[in-house]
Amino acid sequence: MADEPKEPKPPQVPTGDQPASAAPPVSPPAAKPVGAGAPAAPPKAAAPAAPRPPVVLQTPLNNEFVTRFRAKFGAALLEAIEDRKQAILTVDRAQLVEISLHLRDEEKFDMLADLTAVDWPKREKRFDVVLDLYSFPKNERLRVKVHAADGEAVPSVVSVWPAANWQEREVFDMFGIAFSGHPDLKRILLPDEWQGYPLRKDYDILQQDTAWVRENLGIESGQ
Amino acid sequence: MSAAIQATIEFVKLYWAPLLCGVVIVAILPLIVGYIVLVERKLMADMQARLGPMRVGPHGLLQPIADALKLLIKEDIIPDNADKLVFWLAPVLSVGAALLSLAGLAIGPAFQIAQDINIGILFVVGISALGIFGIVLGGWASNSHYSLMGALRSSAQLVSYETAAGMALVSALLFTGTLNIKSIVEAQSKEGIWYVMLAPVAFFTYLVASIAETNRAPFDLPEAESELVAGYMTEFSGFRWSLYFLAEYTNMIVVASVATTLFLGGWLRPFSHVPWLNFLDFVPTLLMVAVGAYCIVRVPKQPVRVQQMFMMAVAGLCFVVGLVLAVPVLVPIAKPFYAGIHGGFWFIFKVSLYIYFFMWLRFTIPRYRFDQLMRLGWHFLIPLSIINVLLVGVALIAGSYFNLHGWGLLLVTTPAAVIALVAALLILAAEKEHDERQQPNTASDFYAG
Amino acid sequence: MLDKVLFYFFAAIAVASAALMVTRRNVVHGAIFLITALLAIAGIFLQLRAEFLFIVQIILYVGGIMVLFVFVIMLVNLDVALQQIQFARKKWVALLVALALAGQVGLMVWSSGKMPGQGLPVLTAAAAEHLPPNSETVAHSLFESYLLPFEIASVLLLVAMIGAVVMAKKRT
Amino acid sequence: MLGADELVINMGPQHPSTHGVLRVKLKLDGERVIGSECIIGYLHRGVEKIAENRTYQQFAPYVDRMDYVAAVSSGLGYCEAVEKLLVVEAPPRARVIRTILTELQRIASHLLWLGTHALDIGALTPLFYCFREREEILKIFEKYCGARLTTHAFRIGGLQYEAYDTFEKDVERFCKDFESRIVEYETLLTQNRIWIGRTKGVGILTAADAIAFGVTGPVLRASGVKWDIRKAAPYAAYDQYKFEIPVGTTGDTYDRYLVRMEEMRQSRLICLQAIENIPAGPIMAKVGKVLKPPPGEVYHAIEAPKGEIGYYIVSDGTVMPYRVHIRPPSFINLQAFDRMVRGHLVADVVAIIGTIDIVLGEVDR
Repeated sequence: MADEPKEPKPPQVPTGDQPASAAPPVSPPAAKPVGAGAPAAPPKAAAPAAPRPPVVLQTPLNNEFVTRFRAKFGAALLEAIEDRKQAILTVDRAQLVEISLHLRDEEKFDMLADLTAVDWPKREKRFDVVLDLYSFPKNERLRVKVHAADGEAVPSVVSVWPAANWQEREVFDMFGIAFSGHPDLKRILLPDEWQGYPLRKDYDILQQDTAWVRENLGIESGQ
Repeated sequence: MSAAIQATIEFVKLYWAPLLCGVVIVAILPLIVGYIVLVERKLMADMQARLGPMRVGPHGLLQPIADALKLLIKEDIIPDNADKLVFWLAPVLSVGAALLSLAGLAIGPAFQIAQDINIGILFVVGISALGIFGIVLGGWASNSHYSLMGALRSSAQLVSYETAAGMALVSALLFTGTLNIKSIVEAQSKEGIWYVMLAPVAFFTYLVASIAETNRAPFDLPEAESELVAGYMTEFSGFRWSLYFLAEYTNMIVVASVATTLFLGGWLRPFSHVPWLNFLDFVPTLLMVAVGAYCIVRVPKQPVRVQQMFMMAVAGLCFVVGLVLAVPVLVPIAKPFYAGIHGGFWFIFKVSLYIYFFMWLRFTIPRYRFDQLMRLGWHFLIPLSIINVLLVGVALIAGSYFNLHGWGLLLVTTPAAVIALVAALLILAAEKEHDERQQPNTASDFYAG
Repeated sequence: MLDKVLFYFFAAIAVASAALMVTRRNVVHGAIFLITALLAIAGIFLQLRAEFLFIVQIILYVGGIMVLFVFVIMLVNLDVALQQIQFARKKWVALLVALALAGQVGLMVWSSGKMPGQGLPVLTAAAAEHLPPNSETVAHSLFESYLLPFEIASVLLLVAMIGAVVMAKKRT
Repeated sequence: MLGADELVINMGPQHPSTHGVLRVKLKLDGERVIGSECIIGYLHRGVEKIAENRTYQQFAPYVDRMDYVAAVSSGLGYCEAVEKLLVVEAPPRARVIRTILTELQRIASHLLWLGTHALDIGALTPLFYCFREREEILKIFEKYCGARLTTHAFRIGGLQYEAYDTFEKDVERFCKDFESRIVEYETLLTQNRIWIGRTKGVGILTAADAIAFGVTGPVLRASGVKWDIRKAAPYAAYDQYKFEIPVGTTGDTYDRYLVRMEEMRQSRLICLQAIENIPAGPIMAKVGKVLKPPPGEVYHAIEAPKGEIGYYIVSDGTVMPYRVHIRPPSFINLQAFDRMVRGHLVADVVAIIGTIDIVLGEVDR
């Protein structure tokens, strides 16, 4: 899986052998995208058995919420799209904490469901740090992304959502992304002395810290 | 030199019977304990919808022997930083105290190792309390936090509950006026009523305290496996571990025997002084015959020939015991053996019931937390037992004023028990109120559905 | 004969373990030897046909006080205690006092029977069967002859106990 | 050794009641806990890295190995997430059968929790009663797909196996029996003074704390937040069935116990409703042999027995996922452990570990 990863962002036509009868849209949506019903989602694969129509899965997101958000943060909002009816905001790394506070307090995204990262080694800023937010009062989900280059620290959101604590540690553990302001940033799943960051794309699946294994487990890693 | 030999011979001449008894008890006690464990496992299995040990011998009947062998040949592990001397001494102390305290017990009028020692019951209680040192020192010597915490819990628990148990014993001893075990049972025979009827609250207190003293569930905190791994036994393995186990079960036998002697009429048959109930003498025989018959019925169900033979043998044993129990009742010549044989039967029967109750509790209820255990001891059992001693004393004075005996004593002791019961309820209510005041109100209506 | 053997047996254990108790550096070992000494003394009581004293010795001293001792000892950090020098000072004072005590006891033993009215009383042993049951005897003297002192002593102990509880509570 | 000052004690990774290889460093003052740290990772297998080197179908069995006591639920989450990525939907019949199996799995998982939790608190017997019923569920799984624990029951796009002949009858019989069995457990525990003493007021987690820590599932609901993905964003066939979401009030261990007991009852009701009317039709949507989802990403969460299990899958249009991230409920819920355990006694620690209901396979992945 080392071949060139493509950017998922620009809306494009799927090239896989998408089944023709994928007609019914995913129903019911797991969570409404923010302000569903906005000018998103053009008709998808309407005609069954017809020669594969162009399916646009990623569309720009432009609704009330985004307008509000843009009014508040302006240039900090780098991109707002909708992918498979799930809202995704890409924001400026520097302002992540303020944005998070705003989202938590004003927009009521009170739970951080998930925090992870994706590695795009070909890109200039290779990491996406992905936050999945959920709002109990609105029953909506929102994905927030920031870009970070190797070695760049991402502001920690532990002060906003304590739930981020272990998840940021895990991202640090697996990708080597530092989180500035994290109370206790150290490895969580791997041993403290482990060398390397396994979920980076340039870390092969067979690769491991053989020195550590030999020293601590007393065995040859066998790889 | 010849004087010394002379003295030894003299000594042996005088004391051969108790010596022999002692040797026999020490020799067969591990076996008895092994079978108590088997019975416990079988009962537990029955209550938990499973079979229990089934592999070694028919219905797992040889399991204890296999277990004992396994424990004997296991590697003896002593932790590196352990205090070797104390580590070695601790289990021996535990088991020694437990075995020694057996000496004071009387199983029937004929069998007692320490003949007529006039502090009988005190001897048993006092010596068995020494077993605590085995636990405390063992926990300390292991040099492990879990062990030490187990040991600390254990000593705190034992000291607390000893008081309650002692007070309960005092309530019963007020009736007898003697500490001698035989005299206690004889007093119950003379009164024609067991002290469990006269001092029910004391019996209850003793029951609870004795469970705590033997570290059995729900008070098995010193060895609470889910918290402290195995408490003071964590670092012990193999034979040392089995010594602790032996001590624990021997202690169960001891407390059950004390309770039987003091509260349940020792070796007396139920209603032993009522002539028209003499047919109860056939109950032991019938019981044994019934067990034997059940075994016979089960024989065809056994898969292997050896197991069938074994089952037959067990049935035969039951019949023989039944016969032995029947002879003193039926044959006039054998009458002199009646007290010994039937006394032994009833004593063992009552002790078994008491131990069965222990086991039943263990399978049924969860474990107390340490603070709850201490509170139960200090805030409930000890006050209750002290109040009960006072009430029983008053009842006894009233009884002697009205010249009441036997069942008549119930007239004064029942009100005393009722008052004690009310006191218990009051204590519990006060505790509950205290709890509720302590409980912080943490309910939050944030996002409440 | 048997009595003598038993006596010397227990006495030897008592003396030896008392000496070991003082000389051990390890506090827990010291406690174990103290327990042994107390048990040996209990054995001597039993050999003297004083069962009640025997059991009281065991229940109170061994089963009660020593359990608390060991309990407290285990809470103490032993490594720290081991590093502290325990027998350094006042060695000579102690030796002097010990010698004086030994001399006094020796004098008493040596003078027994020599001076009338002094020294060890010479007891005549009663046959074991004729001894009155001694728990009853103790009870009679405690609750009949010396009831008032007994009660006063119990009240005193109660006061001490409550005082200890109050003092301990204040600190936390 | 036990000085007046604090004592650090290590619970695990080898300990009878840390439910696996969890290691907890406890800072104690006497027996009172004044601080704790969970050390995890002993069971880390690099599931997310493996995912990037397997095709979508090949990876499906791996998710069963995370929460191995609720493999069906994890599998459902993964399959639905990939279906969403492919923009396909499983046929109605498959959805209903999925619902039934997932609810049975929820009961099985809760039963295992109940048994071990009760065992931690010292009640020996409920464990065996729970396993007796769990066995019935596992038998149904076995008859359905041949496996009992790591079932791999579903496929992307639907099901591989048709429900076997007596499937409905088996489920119905189980549900009928199970009603009285829950009463049996409750008789042993719910009103038991010791049980109440050990669980009431222990490990309180307020609703605000629960949300802040991202806690989900029964733990969140016991804190008084009425939220369940089955209702909030229905998946499989949950929108067709009536059921209640039990909530607690104080968020203590006892409430979590009650919530899970009630959840088992509700799951039973869902199963009964579902088997009444299993629609006919195909069980597999048309998804070719080679799955190449269009580029893009999707986050799909379902309500697993332990909480929200989410799959964040990024596709680059090839046969292997570009990135799979799993949001494991146990992992996130375990974060609240420190908050719950402070000020309690050592004995409560095991009660609290038990009540969070963690599976280390899922915590460590």
